[in-house]
Amino acid sequence: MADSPVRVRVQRDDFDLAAEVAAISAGRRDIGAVVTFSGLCRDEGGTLGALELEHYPGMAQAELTRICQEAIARFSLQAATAIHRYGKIAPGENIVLVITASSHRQAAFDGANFIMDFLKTAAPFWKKEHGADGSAGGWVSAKDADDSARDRWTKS
Amino acid sequence: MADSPVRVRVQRDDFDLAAEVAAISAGRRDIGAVVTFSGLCRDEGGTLGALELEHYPGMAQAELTRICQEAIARFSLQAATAIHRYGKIAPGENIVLVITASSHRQAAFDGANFIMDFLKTAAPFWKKEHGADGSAGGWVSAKDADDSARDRWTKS
Amino acid sequence: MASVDLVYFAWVRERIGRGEETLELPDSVVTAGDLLKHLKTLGEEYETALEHENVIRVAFNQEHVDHREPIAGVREIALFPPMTGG
Amino acid sequence: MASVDLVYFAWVRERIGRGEETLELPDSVVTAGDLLKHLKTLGEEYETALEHENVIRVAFNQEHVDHREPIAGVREIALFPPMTGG
Repeated sequence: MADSPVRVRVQRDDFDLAAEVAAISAGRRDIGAVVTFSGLCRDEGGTLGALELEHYPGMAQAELTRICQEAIARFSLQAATAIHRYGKIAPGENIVLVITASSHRQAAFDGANFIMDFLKTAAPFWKKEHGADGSAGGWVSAKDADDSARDRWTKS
Repeated sequence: MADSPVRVRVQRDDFDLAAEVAAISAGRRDIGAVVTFSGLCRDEGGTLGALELEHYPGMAQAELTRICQEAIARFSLQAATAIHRYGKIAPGENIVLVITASSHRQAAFDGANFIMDFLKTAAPFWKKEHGADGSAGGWVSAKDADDSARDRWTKS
Repeated sequence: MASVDLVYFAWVRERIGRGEETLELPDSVVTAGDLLKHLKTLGEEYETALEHENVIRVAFNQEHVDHREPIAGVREIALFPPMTGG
Repeated sequence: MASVDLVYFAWVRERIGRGEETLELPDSVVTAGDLLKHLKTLGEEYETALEHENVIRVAFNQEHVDHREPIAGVREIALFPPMTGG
């Protein structure tokens, strides 16, 4: 295929879901399923003012690329996209976008699910919370549940 | 919430992915994850000229609504959308769109996966194939794999 | 004798040769399964369409039902092959 | 003595008080784990940042590594807490 099947970006600005789906599927007639995952910033019942996303430049891009390549190989995907934002993000805004394309629906679902699980546990991003009342917040703690979600992919 | 959490449409025209995602999430700050599934018409290696989608008016809408409502209850989704096209659809075009929104990523993934499995086996739509060479095609046969995919939701 | 609206889809519709019709059902037709057997006595087109009874899906008033479901009170009965949407 | 670029992120960066620095490492520092122990001898800020060694993640040249990984030949070493993106 002409275009690279992996598209990865780490950026401050928001992304355009429709444009990214079009970039994967436009002009192609062999894709049967496209799954997108958008992760958004929640206001945690009104207590959260903003998230601040720190990242490791270079490694963030490299790690997302490795994860997408592994998903493509493992689930025979036709393409995978991962876009992660950094900087200050307000409730209701997008944080992350993952897109997978495949001939078959379950591969597209599993591929996107797999990418998100590894993105959360292996891509070098860290979230700091700022309170809605202006208070300086703390760093978000990693969740054991995220490790468990990742580890299910290595069970047979 | 002001809007109905279930949006279902059965229509001849294409849908607008970005507009449908915006309809679910715009103005809300409690959604953490949005998953979309787009099902597209493949050209089957160049042999398929078009699909013709027949449906049972009324029941198609009712069945999609029942499936979305069940997914919302089962996975605690904040919203679910299902749009299914009918009529003649060319390779590369959209056939179906499912969107789920949730506080948590796995619920959004599972909800969309569940809706697709039941949509394929319970929503009254039928596909007829037309050959790329203009030949009148046959009706697509239901796949055992689709029944198996549906039945995994009733195990355990 | 009860009167009922029948609707057919996909290859069931094509083989029977029409998309809908209204039929008077004899009192001996109690369940969806009875209806399929009755229709097969009405002509070769029904015999061909409904040959493999077990694959024919039935909906009463636009809801899926089992072949054992009683017809009493139903306005609209649909017969169709397994669904292939999505 | 080998010279290496160190980069820190999130609360590791905040507690150490800087985002990057270049250090000369004594020959006794062979693995990533040795490096953590060495850094903790350099001052209270390192002691606080690296108190719970087992939760500190290490990357060599922008790839995750185990604490037992040998440092020889590495240009850039990153230390950071478990990741919380997505």
